[in-house]
Amino acid sequence: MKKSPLDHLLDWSGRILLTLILGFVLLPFIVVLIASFNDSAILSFPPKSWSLRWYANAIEYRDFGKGLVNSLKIAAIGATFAMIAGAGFAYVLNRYEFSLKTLLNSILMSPLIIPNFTIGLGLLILSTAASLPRSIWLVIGVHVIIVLPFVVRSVYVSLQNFERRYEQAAESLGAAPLRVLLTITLPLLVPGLVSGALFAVILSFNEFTASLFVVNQRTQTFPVAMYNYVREYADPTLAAVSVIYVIVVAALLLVVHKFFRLEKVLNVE
Amino acid sequence: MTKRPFLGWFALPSVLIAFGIAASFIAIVQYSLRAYIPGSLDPGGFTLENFTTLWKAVYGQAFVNTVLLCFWTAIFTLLIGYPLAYAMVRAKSAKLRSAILLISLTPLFLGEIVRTYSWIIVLGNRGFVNAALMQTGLIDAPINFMFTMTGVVIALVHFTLPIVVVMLAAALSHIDRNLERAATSLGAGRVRVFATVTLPLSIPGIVAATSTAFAWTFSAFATPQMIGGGKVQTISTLVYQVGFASFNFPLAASLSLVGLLFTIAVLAIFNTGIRRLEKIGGHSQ
Amino acid sequence: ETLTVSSWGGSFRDLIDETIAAKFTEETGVEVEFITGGTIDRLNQAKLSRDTPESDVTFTTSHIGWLYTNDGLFEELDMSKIPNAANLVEQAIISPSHIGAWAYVYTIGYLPEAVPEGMTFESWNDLWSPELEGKIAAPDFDPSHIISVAAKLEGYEVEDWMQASDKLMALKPNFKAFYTNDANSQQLLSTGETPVQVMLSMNAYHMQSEGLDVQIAIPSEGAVLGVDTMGITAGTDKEELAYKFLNAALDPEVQAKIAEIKKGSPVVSNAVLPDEIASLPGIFTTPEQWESETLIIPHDLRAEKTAEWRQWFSENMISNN
Amino acid sequence: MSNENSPSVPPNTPQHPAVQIDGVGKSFAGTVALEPVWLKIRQGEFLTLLGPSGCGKTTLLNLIAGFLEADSGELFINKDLVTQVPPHQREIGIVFQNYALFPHMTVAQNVGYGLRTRRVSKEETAERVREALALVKLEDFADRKPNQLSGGQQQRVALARALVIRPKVLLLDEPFSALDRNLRTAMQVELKEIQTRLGLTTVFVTHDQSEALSMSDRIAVMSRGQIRQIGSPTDIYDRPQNQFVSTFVGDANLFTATLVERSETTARLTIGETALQLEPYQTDLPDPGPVTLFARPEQCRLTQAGQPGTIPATVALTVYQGSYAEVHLDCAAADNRVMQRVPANEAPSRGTTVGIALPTQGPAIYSLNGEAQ
Amino acid sequence: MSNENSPSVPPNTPQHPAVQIDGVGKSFAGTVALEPVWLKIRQGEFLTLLGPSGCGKTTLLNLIAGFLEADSGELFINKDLVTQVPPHQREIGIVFQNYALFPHMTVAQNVGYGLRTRRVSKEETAERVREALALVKLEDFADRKPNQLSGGQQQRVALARALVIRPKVLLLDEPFSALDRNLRTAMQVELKEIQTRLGLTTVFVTHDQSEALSMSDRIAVMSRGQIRQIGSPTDIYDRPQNQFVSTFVGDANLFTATLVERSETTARLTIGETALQLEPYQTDLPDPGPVTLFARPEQCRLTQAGQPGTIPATVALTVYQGSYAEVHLDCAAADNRVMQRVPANEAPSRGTTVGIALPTQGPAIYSLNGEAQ
Ligand SMILES: Nc1ncnc2c1ncn2[C@@H]1O[C@H](COP(=O)(O)OP(=O)(O)OP(=O)(O)O)[C@@H](O)[C@H]1O
Ligand SMILES: Nc1ncnc2c1ncn2[C@@H]1O[C@H](COP(=O)(O)OP(=O)(O)OP(=O)(O)O)[C@@H](O)[C@H]1O
Ligand SMILES: [Mg+2]
Ligand SMILES: [Mg+2]
Repeated sequence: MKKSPLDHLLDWSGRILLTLILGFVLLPFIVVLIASFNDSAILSFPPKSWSLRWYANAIEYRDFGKGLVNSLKIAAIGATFAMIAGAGFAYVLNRYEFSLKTLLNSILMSPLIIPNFTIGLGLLILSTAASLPRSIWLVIGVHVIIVLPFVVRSVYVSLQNFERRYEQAAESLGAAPLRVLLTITLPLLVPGLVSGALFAVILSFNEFTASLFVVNQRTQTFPVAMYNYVREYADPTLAAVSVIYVIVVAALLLVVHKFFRLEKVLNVE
Repeated sequence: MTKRPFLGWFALPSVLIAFGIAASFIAIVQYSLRAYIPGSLDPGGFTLENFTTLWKAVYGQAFVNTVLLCFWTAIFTLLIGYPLAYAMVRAKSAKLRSAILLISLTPLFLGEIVRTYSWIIVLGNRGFVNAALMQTGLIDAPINFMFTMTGVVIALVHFTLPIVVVMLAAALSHIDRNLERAATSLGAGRVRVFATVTLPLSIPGIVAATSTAFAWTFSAFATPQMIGGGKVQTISTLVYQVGFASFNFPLAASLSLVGLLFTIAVLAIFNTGIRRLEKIGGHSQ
Repeated sequence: ETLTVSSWGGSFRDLIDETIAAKFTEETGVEVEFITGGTIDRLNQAKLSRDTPESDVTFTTSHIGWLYTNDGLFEELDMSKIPNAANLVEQAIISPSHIGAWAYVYTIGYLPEAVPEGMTFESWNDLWSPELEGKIAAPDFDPSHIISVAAKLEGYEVEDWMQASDKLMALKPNFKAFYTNDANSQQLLSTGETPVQVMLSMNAYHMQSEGLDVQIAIPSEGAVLGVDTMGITAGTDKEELAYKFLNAALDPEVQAKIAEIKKGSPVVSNAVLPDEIASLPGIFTTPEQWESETLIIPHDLRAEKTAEWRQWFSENMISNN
Repeated sequence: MSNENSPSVPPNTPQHPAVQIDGVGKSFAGTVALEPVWLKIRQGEFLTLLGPSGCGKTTLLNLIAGFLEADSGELFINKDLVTQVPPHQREIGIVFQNYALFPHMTVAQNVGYGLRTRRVSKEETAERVREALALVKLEDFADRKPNQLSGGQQQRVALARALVIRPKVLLLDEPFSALDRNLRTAMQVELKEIQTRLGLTTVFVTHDQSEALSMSDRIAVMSRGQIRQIGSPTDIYDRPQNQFVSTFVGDANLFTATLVERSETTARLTIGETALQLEPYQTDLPDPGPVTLFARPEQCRLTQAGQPGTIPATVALTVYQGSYAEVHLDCAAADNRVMQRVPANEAPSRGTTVGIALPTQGPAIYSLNGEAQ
Repeated sequence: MSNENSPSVPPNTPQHPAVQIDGVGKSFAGTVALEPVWLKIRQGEFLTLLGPSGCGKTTLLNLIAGFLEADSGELFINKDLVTQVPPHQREIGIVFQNYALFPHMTVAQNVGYGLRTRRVSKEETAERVREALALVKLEDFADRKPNQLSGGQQQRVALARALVIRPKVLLLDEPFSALDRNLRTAMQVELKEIQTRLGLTTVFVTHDQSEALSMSDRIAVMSRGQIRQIGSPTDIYDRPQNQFVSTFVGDANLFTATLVERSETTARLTIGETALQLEPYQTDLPDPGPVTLFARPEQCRLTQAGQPGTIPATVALTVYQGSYAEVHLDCAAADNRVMQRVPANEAPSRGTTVGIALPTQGPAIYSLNGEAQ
């Protein structure tokens, strides 16, 4: 189509704007990539000499290793709990009317607007008041509370799009409710469950603010370990960690994209 | 007929969690009404003193800072996020669409620390931006981003951008393309189509995205803490400081409580205002 | 079997690990495990877990050590079980329950090329120079240094610091930031964000070793002395090992190594330092140096006043209104 | 497919009704979806529920299946009271409009599902699945997933899945409405053949009158939650009992008339200027006075204008339909336009005045406005 | 609605084509959606694009509207080359299947939108909006929002919105497919009346043959991205040029035959044992050999079995359709079942053997398998 000068102007300014915005999004990661190879602990652009020493340091630093293990443990257990509770609640929410449903729903969804630091502080006070130790279970509890709304949301959305006829067909074929649940409902909800689990794991793995309130030295999560590192050392080790982190997350998303198509998972098409 | 199979079993775990949430909330309310005994972790008797303490300038300033941060962050995130979402939904090539999606999404899953740290390196006095500007001779003294509102807002915009983009893209992608085509066939050019059709129909998405951006910014801790460096105090940094530097949990609790009520109030005002706006603007089906 | 040591994280933990703990493990075969955290955080943590202590040995600052002591969180020390303590300098014997592990100063560190030509900080008064507007940083966690300096410059005792509050307020325009931890301090310096800092000498040396051209000035009024101390956690069931650990810390060779790595001052008089280390500002090897180059705030006073100072400081100096 | 006179009931069928519905009704949140209904469905009968959207067809079907709980009334399947029996114990087969094949199972697994729930042995399951697939001519598709099948094939799998459990009643909810015209006709024929062969009691829901007329033993015409008429296809088409049925099934020409006199079998009436004597099929004629006269287009004839005994009309437009043309006529005596079909090349041109000759036997007379819809 | 012989062209219309399509084609990512097409649409003509789903109808419409960019070819509207002109300058009106009314504007704002973009004065806009709404009989709905209107009303607003800008061409993409049968018929009549009155050049997309036959001046039958035949409704129905068109539009009886001899106008052929002499409408007959013979059901007749010159067949089933019955016949000489319509009460019963009498004039002869679909 022939374009008017205005169209050309729009096209070009659109392209430039898009490039600038994408640049803004990517800039920190590019800069961090460069910084991570800087041989000196002191920042300078462009770096005067290059080395991999910060990568070595990142891998050797004990707190990162421990934090990583903790975070993986917490994310795995927390996401499992959140999936069980969240999927069950989404089902109940979608299928039944019962008293206090609205109240229960607003309480469980409230972490979406309650700031994470408030949640962390609340549970810290609660556990102190109950003289419970600051164990890993406390951290897991906080994470479950925080990721639960996301799980409920994704499962609920797929339940809403779920074709009740499948269940009715199964019932008419003689399947009792539990059998319907296990052979029809659950298998068909897999995409929703996967996206719920993905959110739960990733959000839990990244959760920082609330965790900061409830962890101690032993239960330190990976993000808290990174935060402490920045507070204690002024060197680019964290840049190296960040680079590794970005690469892993991007790779993970690419894999998910390959199998599930992110556009679909996020409902943006 | 079993009318509600599984109700009990499926609801049980979430009921327990709801009890946990409610209990911690009650704990906060309770603590906010207790006196602080210096050097002790157990709170004293009931008092309203914590709330009067909050009238002090430091805390007031933190509230003002937080609101300003939320406000500017929301505005800039929208301004930057809308074009990005639009491009993500409307780009002609599927590859470009996927690329934009992936680029916008990756930061969402990086967490606060990695992103904030990265911005420190970008914005510092010897950071990338200043180094680049000085080397090209555009400036001769570094621009201060660190420990300023500007710096915190830049990092926070980057922090909230992905979620806003995803929400806006969801809204935009659900606008019927035929509506835009109809407008075009009626003689409207691209700008007009956007202003009279696309934009009004994406208002619900804008609303949802803005409230989410607000809640996220309000909740952000690492970014104002690390980039604000104590110069830009927000409610979240104060709560941590009051709680963990002086272990004044009652004051931290009352600060949290007021902050929470404040968030709810803002979101409520926002939603009613928007509902009115929607009534004027209509909604997409 | 392991001995649990509570200390700061980061380079201090590394320091303890490489020097004291290494020596201790070599002598006893017992491994050392750390729990780390900020000074105050660990104090509160210790209070919380008073009945079931999480650590056996605790490192803390001299004045916060007083809080541990007063709260009964430290065992009273039996000096006979620490033979090396015989050589402790007098400034490092803080209380019956906690003793110094190394010393340092808070003084002025600056980047020569980023301050007005020829400025050398002969006196703390130079910090007030209008040319330094928006160039200075100080710790936000401990305002005692600048408060005591202001009192001294105005001719008051530290107790009467309020008399010097105008002097303090006059410095406000020169502050750019308040750093929240050592790494923060190093960052602020290395990025040139604040070319002049009231800072820990050790940090400045660390930056030097990373190639930053930072100068350490010892003003004529003296640098503010700090002693990092250690004590044995009350209620520990590894008391014997804890004493062995304290003794290892005061071993002259260990002390020399600490000085070498961290450029801190040894707290025993029999440590032998190479000349180039011994001559560094902020490292004291002779009684005269301990006397003339330091500005000492009484530890107990400091412990008592810390909360008050902090609150005044954050409400009047840090907050930007 | 259907012969009005011989619904194909296999010889040895018990003579109690296959389904008996006694006053079953249902409301949703205050709005009545189904008024209480009484209905007996015979063994082996093909009964169609026909009616416009929202009239309660699916609701009635769901009540039979047990997916909904009735507000009132009782339901029997083969003499057994099932009102309280959950759906999975009712032994019914169901086929839905959108097939509802389990997308995560192969064709064979779909068809075998109902047998596995019944703990039928592996060998027997395999055997019966094979038979059922043979019945719907899909033997070769056993290992495909549903999304690898065309719409018609999916519909057949759904049918096989419902049939394999040898249900007491087969329920179908608009099973063919998603298929295109040709496939739809083919599937109608196929279903009817299988149903006849197996002698299956079947309840079929549709809003397509042609489908209902061509397949059913009996049709229940519904509107607004009520059954308005129930009878064989010819009953419904030739002898609608009320104006709703007359217009919903087939095309209806309705004239405003005045009933002058009535006897047992004949009626005298005037339409505009025209006086007529007719033999309606009804046994109970309304009282003399203003009435509506109903006749099918194929019962009427177009004549020259002004012929005695015809009703004058003007051609408003003609609509070409390929095999014939529709002539739409403006007629002072008719509520709506009157429509007649003529061979495509005989269509009179617009504006021509013509006469409409009504049949002397077979039309119906309804009391005026006795019918809302 | 349509008269084959007189497409209603207002008197003072220029005689160049309203739309001229010269070899316009379009592929998506390698798959051809539309093969290059040549087509001239006359001034004031109602042209329908008819074809099965996915045949490229919408693609062609979008190319005319300018929403898609052609891979090849050129497009003229009123003599002007518009291939490079963006859609908002082409002065076309569009009505979509799902109406595409702006949900955030009132009816009046929707209709006035195209005038505001043209900077028509406030007063004139108000006046023309009123007129347009009067045209579609919705004067009283000006202040409603679209979601307060029924489907038919929404469709009318969409029409008014497209008409008010006095477009050079009106494009409609399956505008009525979401409406129910009665409303659909009413809207068809209404659209046709307005179109004729305004003399609007109209391109109408549908896959409903009855709609196409009844409304169009000309129909372009499409399949797989190609136009298979273009002509008046009677051309298409009575004289399909190929087997695809014959079966897609109307019912077709197809017989396997052998062409023995052909002259300019007559053909001699055998169907099974029966020898026939016919006058097909085609001008170019295929070569002698195996062929397919096509005739419409209404051209054929059922006779007693064994009548000379008829093709023997057996009644497979009869389908009751109310006003008539369909008789489906198994016939050795036919590819599929042959279908004939008879009055409902004259349907022969299943298994009866009958004869099929073919018309001596009017059928078509296609070369065997010359057609895929
Ligand atoms: N779950 C429900 N909640 C509320 N109203 C309902 C529900 N199901 C059906 N209805 C209402 O009951 C009435 C009858 O619905 P039903 O589904 O039986 O109609 P239908 O005849 O099957 O229509 P269609 O041909 O559109 O499928 C409708 O007015 C419908 O809106
Ligand atoms: N944007 C597109 N990208 C890829 N393929 C497309 C696109 N649009 C259409 N097609 C393909 O082009 C072919 C023609 O599509 P088109 O929409 O023109 O069909 P249609 O005749 O309008 O069908 P329908 O009756 O279903 O609307 C189809 O095979 C379709 O899948
Ligand atoms: Mg229904
Ligand atoms: Mg289409």
